[in-house]
Amino acid sequence: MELQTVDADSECPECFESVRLEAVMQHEIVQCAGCGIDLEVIELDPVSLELAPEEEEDWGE
Amino acid sequence: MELQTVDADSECPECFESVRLEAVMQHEIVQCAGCGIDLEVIELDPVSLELAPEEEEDWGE
Amino acid sequence: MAETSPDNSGEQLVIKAGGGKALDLEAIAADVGSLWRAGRRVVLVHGGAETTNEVAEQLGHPPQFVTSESGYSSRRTDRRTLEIFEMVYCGLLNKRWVELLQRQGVAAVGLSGLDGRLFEGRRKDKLRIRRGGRRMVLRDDWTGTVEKVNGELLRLLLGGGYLPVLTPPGASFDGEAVNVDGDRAAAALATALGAPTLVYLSATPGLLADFPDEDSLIPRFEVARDALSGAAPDAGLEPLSAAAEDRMKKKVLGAAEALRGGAGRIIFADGRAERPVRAALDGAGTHVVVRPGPREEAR
Amino acid sequence: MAETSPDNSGEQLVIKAGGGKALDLEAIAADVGSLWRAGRRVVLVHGGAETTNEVAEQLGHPPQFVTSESGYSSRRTDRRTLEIFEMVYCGLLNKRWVELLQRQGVAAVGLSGLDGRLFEGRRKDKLRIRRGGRRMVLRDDWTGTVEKVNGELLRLLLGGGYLPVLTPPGASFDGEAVNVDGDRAAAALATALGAPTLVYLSATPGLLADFPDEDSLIPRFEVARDALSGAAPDAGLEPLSAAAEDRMKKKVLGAAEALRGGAGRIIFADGRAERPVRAALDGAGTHVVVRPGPREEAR
Repeated sequence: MELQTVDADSECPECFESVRLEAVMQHEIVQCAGCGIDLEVIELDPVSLELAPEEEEDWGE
Repeated sequence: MELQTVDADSECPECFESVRLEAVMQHEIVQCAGCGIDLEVIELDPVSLELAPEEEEDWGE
Repeated sequence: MAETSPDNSGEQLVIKAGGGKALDLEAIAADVGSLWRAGRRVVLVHGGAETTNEVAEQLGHPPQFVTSESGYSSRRTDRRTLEIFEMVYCGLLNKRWVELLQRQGVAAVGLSGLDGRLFEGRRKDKLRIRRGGRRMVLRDDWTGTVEKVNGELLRLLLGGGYLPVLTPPGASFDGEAVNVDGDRAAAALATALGAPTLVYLSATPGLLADFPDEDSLIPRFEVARDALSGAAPDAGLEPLSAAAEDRMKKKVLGAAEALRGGAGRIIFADGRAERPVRAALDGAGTHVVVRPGPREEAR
Repeated sequence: MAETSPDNSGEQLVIKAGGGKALDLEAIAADVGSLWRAGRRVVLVHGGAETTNEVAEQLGHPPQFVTSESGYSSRRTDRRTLEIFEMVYCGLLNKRWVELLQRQGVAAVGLSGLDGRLFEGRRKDKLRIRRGGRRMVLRDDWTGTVEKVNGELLRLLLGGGYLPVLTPPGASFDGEAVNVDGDRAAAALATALGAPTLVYLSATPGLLADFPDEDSLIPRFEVARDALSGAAPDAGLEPLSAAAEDRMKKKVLGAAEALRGGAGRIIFADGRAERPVRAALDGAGTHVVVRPGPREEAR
């Protein structure tokens, strides 16, 4: 089952600049062109964006 | 796979009377007609008999 | 309710939670957690037969049950079955219980009877069984009895403020893992710890005079201490084991053993109830108690 | 052989045995047994990745591996995977180790990091990963760090004469079971116990300068204590982690952590060898030691 992707325009929750999303998946991390912060695509329909969680030093298991 | 059974004559290891075995399986318990003791069919080909292990009070798991 | 339990929080309590999937583990863990936080020292023993059957099927090694010559049904435990048994009892379920208790703030420590030889006994590598009208000797079996309990390790953990969560298998005297009966292990445990109360939780209100009619609950059964010392394994509790259906029979044998070992009260209670342990301590279920005989000093 | 180990039997020894099926568990258990009988206090940590992959396949939930943004590969641990992980690590393998040791007469006690919160840390329920050229946030993950070790429970068991046999998972601060890295847990354990020596056994002679050429074994690597306190997780051991291939990288990070925590000697040795632990203590494998700096009092 090919994961759903979406093209959409949204708004950066940090700097409120508009954000152009192309073929993004749910939970994908995108960077805001305006302020450069990492955003997470929480929902696809309608598209919603939130600050992506911090990158943690992660050794993996 | 149907388990193999055998007819044979053997000898009781306890009282040395002959023991008639009919359609017995490996590890089957048979009783010696002579002394009444429980015997185990250890091997089928050739047939070999030994005293059957004691019956243990067994609650099962 | 026959009696309300004094909050003798110092007293040791052994709980055996059956393996049935009908039991609400979360509710039992919450109840045990509140008893533990109130200072009650508890040891929990759990089962896992039903889940083991499912996983054995999924792994292509379906469970086989054999009937022993004396009529008891038991799981055919070849080495592969023993390993699946360990994966479910010691891996999946033991850590599920420990996790549920830890999330209640309880310092739970999960161990099998093999660890530190908590449950130790004789391996019965040969079983006499009935199969299709034949009497057979079954070899390469990994089942065993529980003849010794490592009370010292349990007291070490209890003294350290931990709640031991125990599960089969046990250990043979040679240190091999062996499938042991959890109900019987719980009885031996109660004896080793001198626990006055042993609670069996399962998916039924208690011992039923007329199984499966749940209204035929036997609320109380008193037995004279010396009636317990008869030869039969269920000496003194014959009416109860007569009424009990298969799996419950083993719990009645466990009860007889625990009472012989000095326990004063065995409760068969409903593991599906709200706060099942509290309810049992407050009188719910079947209470099997020793009638203090003339020689009996106050327990 | 660089040095022969004084038979400092009083000293605490932590052994991490890798999960590879190439390891001869029986030989390692026999070796550990002889050390234990000679009075050496030992804690064993074991893995189980390879077997977990096989059982996950058989149960129709094949393992998925994700690459974290910083490039480390790790097991996607959804709840179902965590339960299969527990069945293999805590059920099958932990009890296999305990059984092998018990049959050697060793008083082994098997525990996971969840039990008594032996390994406790933060659950990382969100992971940033790379998948097919995309950066993604992975939710509902049950992995965690090891930030605290319950040294008190370990000392209780060691004092009681038991040999703890430990395995992931660990516990989150909320008491949830979390998949933790066994190599890193072993390092935290060595630090908590103040163990001077940590031995990593795996299916390779030790750290290889030119992987996979087994003749390129690095016999010894000395590091100055203050070089260890750099910012990078492998501070002081950069040449080793550069040479180490994937799984070994984590062991080098573990070594750096253990050395920072006060261990004096980390040995990467061949778990397939005859008496692998003795051989390692007698100089076999790669010995990573702290060069006593000017301020360094005698360890």
